[in-house]
Amino acid sequence: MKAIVTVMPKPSVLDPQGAATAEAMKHLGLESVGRVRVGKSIEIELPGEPNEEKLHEIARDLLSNPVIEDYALEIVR
Amino acid sequence: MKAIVTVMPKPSVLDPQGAATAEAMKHLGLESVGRVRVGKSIEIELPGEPNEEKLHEIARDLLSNPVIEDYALEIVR
Amino acid sequence: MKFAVLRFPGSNCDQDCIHALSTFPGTEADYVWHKDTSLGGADVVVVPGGFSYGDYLRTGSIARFSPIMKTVKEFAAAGGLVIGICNGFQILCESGLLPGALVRNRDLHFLCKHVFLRVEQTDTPFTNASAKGAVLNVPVAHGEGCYFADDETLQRLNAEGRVLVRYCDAQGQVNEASNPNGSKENIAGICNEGRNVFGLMPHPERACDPFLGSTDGSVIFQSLLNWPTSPLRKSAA
Amino acid sequence: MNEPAITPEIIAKHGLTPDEYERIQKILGRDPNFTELGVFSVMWSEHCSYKNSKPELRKFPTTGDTVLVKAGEENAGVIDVGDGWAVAFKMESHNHPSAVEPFQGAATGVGGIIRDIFTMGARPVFNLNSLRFGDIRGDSAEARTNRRLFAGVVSGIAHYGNCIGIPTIGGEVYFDESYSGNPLVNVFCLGVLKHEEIARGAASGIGNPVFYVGAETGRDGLAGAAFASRDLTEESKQDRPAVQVGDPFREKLLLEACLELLASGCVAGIQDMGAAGLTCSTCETASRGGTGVEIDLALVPKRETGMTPYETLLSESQERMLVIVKKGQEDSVRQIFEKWDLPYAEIGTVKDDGFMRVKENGVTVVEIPARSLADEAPIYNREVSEKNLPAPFDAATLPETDVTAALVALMSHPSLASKRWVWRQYDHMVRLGATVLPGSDAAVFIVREANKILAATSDCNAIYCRLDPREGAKVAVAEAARNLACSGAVPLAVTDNLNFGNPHKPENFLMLREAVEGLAEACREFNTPVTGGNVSLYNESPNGTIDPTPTVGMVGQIADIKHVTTQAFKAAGDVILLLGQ
Ligand SMILES: Nc1ncnc2c1ncn2[C@@H]1O[C@H](COP(=O)(O)OP(=O)(O)O)[C@@H](O)[C@H]1O
Repeated sequence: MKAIVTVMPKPSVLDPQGAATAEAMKHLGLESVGRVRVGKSIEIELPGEPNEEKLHEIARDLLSNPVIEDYALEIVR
Repeated sequence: MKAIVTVMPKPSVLDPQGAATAEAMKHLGLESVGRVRVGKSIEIELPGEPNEEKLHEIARDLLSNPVIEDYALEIVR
Repeated sequence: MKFAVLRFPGSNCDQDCIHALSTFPGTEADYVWHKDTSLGGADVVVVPGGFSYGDYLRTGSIARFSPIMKTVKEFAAAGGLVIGICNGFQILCESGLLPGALVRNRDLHFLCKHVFLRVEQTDTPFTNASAKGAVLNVPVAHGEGCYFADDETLQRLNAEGRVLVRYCDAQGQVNEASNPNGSKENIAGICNEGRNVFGLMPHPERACDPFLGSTDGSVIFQSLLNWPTSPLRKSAA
Repeated sequence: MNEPAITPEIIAKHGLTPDEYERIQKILGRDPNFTELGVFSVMWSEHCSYKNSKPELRKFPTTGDTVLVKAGEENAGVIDVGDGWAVAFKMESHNHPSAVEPFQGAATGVGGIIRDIFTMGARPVFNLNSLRFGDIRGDSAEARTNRRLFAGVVSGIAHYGNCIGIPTIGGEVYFDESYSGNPLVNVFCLGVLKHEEIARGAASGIGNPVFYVGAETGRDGLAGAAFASRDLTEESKQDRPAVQVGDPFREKLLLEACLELLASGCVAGIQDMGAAGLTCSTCETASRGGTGVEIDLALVPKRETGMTPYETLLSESQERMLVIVKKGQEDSVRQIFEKWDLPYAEIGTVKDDGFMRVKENGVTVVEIPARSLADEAPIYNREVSEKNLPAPFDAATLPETDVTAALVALMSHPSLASKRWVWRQYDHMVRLGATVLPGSDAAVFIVREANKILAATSDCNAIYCRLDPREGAKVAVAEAARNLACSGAVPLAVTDNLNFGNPHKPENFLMLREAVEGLAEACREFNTPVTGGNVSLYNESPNGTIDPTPTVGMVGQIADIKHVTTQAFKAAGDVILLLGQ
């Protein structure tokens, strides 16, 4: 079993990495690209039954910073 | 329409970030955590019909480093 | 005055802070290990720069869970003086002792150079030895020093006079060209509501020795030393 | 165990010649098993044994009044700087790993050289770096690749050095087509210590326990030392698992823990696991101590499951050390490792039989006389020939040019342009020592703990070396000495990094020999002994061989802060003098 936490910068936060990536994509011939955002994907292997509440707590307090980021938690069985 | 590219360190490659994160999770009370890997999640907005071949090329050449990382591409309609 | 310089795994400006402090008469400075829970009777806590926990995940994100941080929070809540420099500022933001967050520099590169700072407020333990509007030459060295806060927070910071230093040019003009990292409103350092917790990205400890190019950073440490007898203290209180 | 049988192909794949294999059989009095073959192949690679360059390296002056530890004795040389203080410094290359993965290749290069320094008991206080890339101008695929390599290497160096908190205070960058596809990444580290703090990499004291500390061993960097000792070909891309990922945070913990450990007096010997990892550290410590070392691989902390003895022994995972502990002091050692949250294990003991013996769960998998691995590699006197040397330069072939246009062309060449883009990415101010910042002749650094002022520079103009390797090498030493003198310093000693092509080509070996003799002569002239360095051969790509690049790192001392001098003109009205012809 594993949990995947995706952490993305909030829309209002400057994401220079996303902007630079979009530019580079255009250079590589993907002219029609819209906005690009670069975030994190955290894959957590879980030996037992996941404690979802605890995972949310960890995703919120440790893996993301609510001032600048949103997170999504997915459990993969 | 958008494309989401997830880039993860290859299984055999050291992931210091993942290791430090796993340690922190244990301290926060998720004792039974297994291996943790930290990668990137790149969200690309696409105005038109996606050119999947081009997206794969970009994911491979620009967004990931095939020497140490694997990528997965997902198109969200 | 007694200073506690925190040491996290990955702190690397801890020795520099101790050295810089040692050049001021009347100071006593000791390391405090992150696994400890006592500040050893210190008057001021210094959270030094570096890469605590490798800055993995997010700068300062793991350090905030170290045992000593609980003590620091209690100390700050009781009015104790806390200064966070560079990674220390990042840790204070992550811990919620200061609002906002530090994100990746606008141009994505680590940046090490001297910058100018304009002193915005002097009624604080950290800036009282300076003059309002004074321009300080102090170095920065960071990859993630771009200060971000939402509009509401920024408004409050401004209204309450909590932005203590802003990036500026040599003439003291605050403008886009003098913003080294893309920080909102050129913010280089802020304090908390109680004005006893200060975080800044530039390194005052690197600007206390004429052989290192500038001594302008010493005004911050001098302010701390002056504070117990400062006339500004009463008006602030 | 299911080990591959040893065939001529397997032997060749390990870079061993039939003669060398015969020599192995003679040493063992039997055929080696597969793991032992791997052990011999890395220890006898050029990277570890200097089998092609040793006779040349003996030509360097290595002694002097200030030399406390000589070149080749330990991980780095140590030089006296007065008042009981000393400095340890060295340069090392990470060319091939950086060609394959610039960011991690350069980062782990920095990590490696820093370990070499703190292994000596010294606290690392600053770094330099000397870089070579192909041309970065224009929009060709090649230029783009070169830009990617350049940007990747610089951020890799920044990543590692900045994180660990050691300032990178100087260096050099050249761009020339000869390095296209084969960049050079030479990194330098200097540390300070008191005379009595010099640590040795010897396994002494029969019965002393052997500890492993640092990152867990993984499959990364398998046989990188052998990899660094081959040409870069298209096939090298298949070597990709040989790329290692560095963890500067771990190294920072390891650095602090090791210095604390050495200060505690519990250590009998210490050695970092660099190229060839566990293999190299066990047989070298045993050989230096004139002892034997026995370890059990089952006890080694591992990152992956199912690793074979071959993989465990040859892994080049970074940020690991081998520590020989004085018997009875194990608990104090454990306490220090636990304080710094470092994985560690007691993996073996020092023996009196001269063997490197490796077991797995009690079963012997390797049994080789340690000396034969560490000190008895075959030594070759390679053939030299002038036949294929680069054509001599004929000034008459130079086209007529307008001097102004030539000056503009020169000034706009990336090699001459400001390197600010590079050094601003390096934290050059941490440790409060850089009194002359990057941008002048030599970096000047105040070592606070020792109250000493040092200056350091790295130099090599490879174009001169291509035209005349002997004179070019002398010029490199002279330039370094001038850079120091102009900064107010007296040169003390030199470390060097010899970057050359395949030594089996007689013209390459001739250039190597000429350059070494040139360096040696110049170092004698300046009274700057060579304290150590590194040899990187096989610097070739499908485009050809690199220009011979004997990089010189020179360290000097400034007696008085008033002597510190910078490049820039200071005031209107000052007199300008031109010295020399
Ligand atoms: N890779 C580098 N890392 C750090 N500093 C560098 C690097 N390359 C050049 N520098 C610094 O830039 C300045 C100019 O270097 P260089 O152009 O090589 O000058 P010079 O030819 O006078 O030696 C020096 O102070 C040097 O230390």
